[in-house]
Amino acid sequence: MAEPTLTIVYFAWVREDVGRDEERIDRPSSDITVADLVAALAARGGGYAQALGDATKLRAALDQRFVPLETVIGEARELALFPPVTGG
Amino acid sequence: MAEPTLTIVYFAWVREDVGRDEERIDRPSSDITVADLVAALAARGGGYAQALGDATKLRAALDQRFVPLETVIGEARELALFPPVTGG
Amino acid sequence: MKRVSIQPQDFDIAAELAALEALGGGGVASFTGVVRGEGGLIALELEHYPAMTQAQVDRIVEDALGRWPLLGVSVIHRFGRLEPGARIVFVGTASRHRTAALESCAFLIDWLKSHAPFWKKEHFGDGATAWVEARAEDDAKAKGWGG
Amino acid sequence: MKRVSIQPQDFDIAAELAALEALGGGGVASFTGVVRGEGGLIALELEHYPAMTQAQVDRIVEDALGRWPLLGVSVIHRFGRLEPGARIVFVGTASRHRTAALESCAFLIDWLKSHAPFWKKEHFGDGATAWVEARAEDDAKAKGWGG
Repeated sequence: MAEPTLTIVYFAWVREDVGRDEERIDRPSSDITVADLVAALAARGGGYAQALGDATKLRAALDQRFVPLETVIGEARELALFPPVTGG
Repeated sequence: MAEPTLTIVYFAWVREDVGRDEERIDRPSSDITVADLVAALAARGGGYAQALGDATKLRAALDQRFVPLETVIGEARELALFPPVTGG
Repeated sequence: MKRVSIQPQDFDIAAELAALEALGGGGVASFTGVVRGEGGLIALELEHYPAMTQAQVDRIVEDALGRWPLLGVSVIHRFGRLEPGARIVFVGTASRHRTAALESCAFLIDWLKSHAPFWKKEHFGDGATAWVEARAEDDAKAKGWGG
Repeated sequence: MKRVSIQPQDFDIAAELAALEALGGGGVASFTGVVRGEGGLIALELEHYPAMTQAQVDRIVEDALGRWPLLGVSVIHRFGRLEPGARIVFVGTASRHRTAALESCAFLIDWLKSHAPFWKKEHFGDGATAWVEARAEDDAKAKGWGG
């Protein structure tokens, strides 16, 4: 059984705009994609709209692996949203 | 005017076989090559023959620059004879 | 020897290199990245994704071990607030083959600079801040290693 | 910064790297060669051509400075009798561009290993000695840099 919730973690300016580094949400249906969820979060408005309104600026990881935004969330426990990494 | 003598320096097993690390000889005529001089030195026999008998095993420098053995000695002050370098 | 550390504190390069030299391979290559203090920069703030970083760096070090005949690899990456002149990242590799040591060192630093889950925020003397944007150039370089 | 030293004594890698880091380029690459103690080797004796070595290494360092945008280069090469584990050679380079630092470091060590006027004699535990022969492989590698 999948966890009843999904943890979302934010980094860099996504974190700053959203105003938090982590949150838990009720698990969405398993066939929705990262991009779908990003659109739903952006629709909250405010910092969410600012951070997540333009998905081309975002990158994502599911359970600590980089994935394209078109990936279905499935039973992942953790989604991370962030700008392209800038390394060391 | 060229120096009246030519200094020859030897390294590695060439030095060991010849039995000295340096010597001065009367300057040979300016048109003879390193290979000619190597042959003349080898003709001394003994350690010279052993060290210098097979010119394919030798490398040379004139005034601290690597040169092919066919190079004329000209007015160089120092000839070095040694095996191929083995670096650091 | 395989050592990966993601840490806020500075590190002792001499100790890292001595450990790699002691492996007996004959060749040790290293790269150290240092904060540049340009354009009024007073600090670089490195944020990372802890749950991901260690696992990802472990994986890329294993890739390097599979690709080159290495006796040892050491990777240290700092996070937090770093001032100009401070070390950010260190990669050291040891091998019997100097080309293997040098190439794997280049491969690892290219990966760290372009794919490790770190983000950098610049702090300037006038109070301004700016998140550093990813450079397409770095991506192209890391892709040049294939794989 | 350009530093070339041909010397019998060991050296302080941390000090060399710190000097390169202090140039502010952001990237420092290094390679260290160490004596391998294999096949009963108890010492490596390095002979060189002093009148030639310093000038030749100066020249190749200048070649590197002409080819890559370097802020600093440090080359140290030891001679004399060195035991297993002892450092033989160090190359360190500093640049704003990590590729320049890494490539120039590889170029310099390839040159030193194949063209510097050094000869190595191996001393073994049973009293035997042998002059190391030049390897065609090293020549090919240094030629790969063109020039």
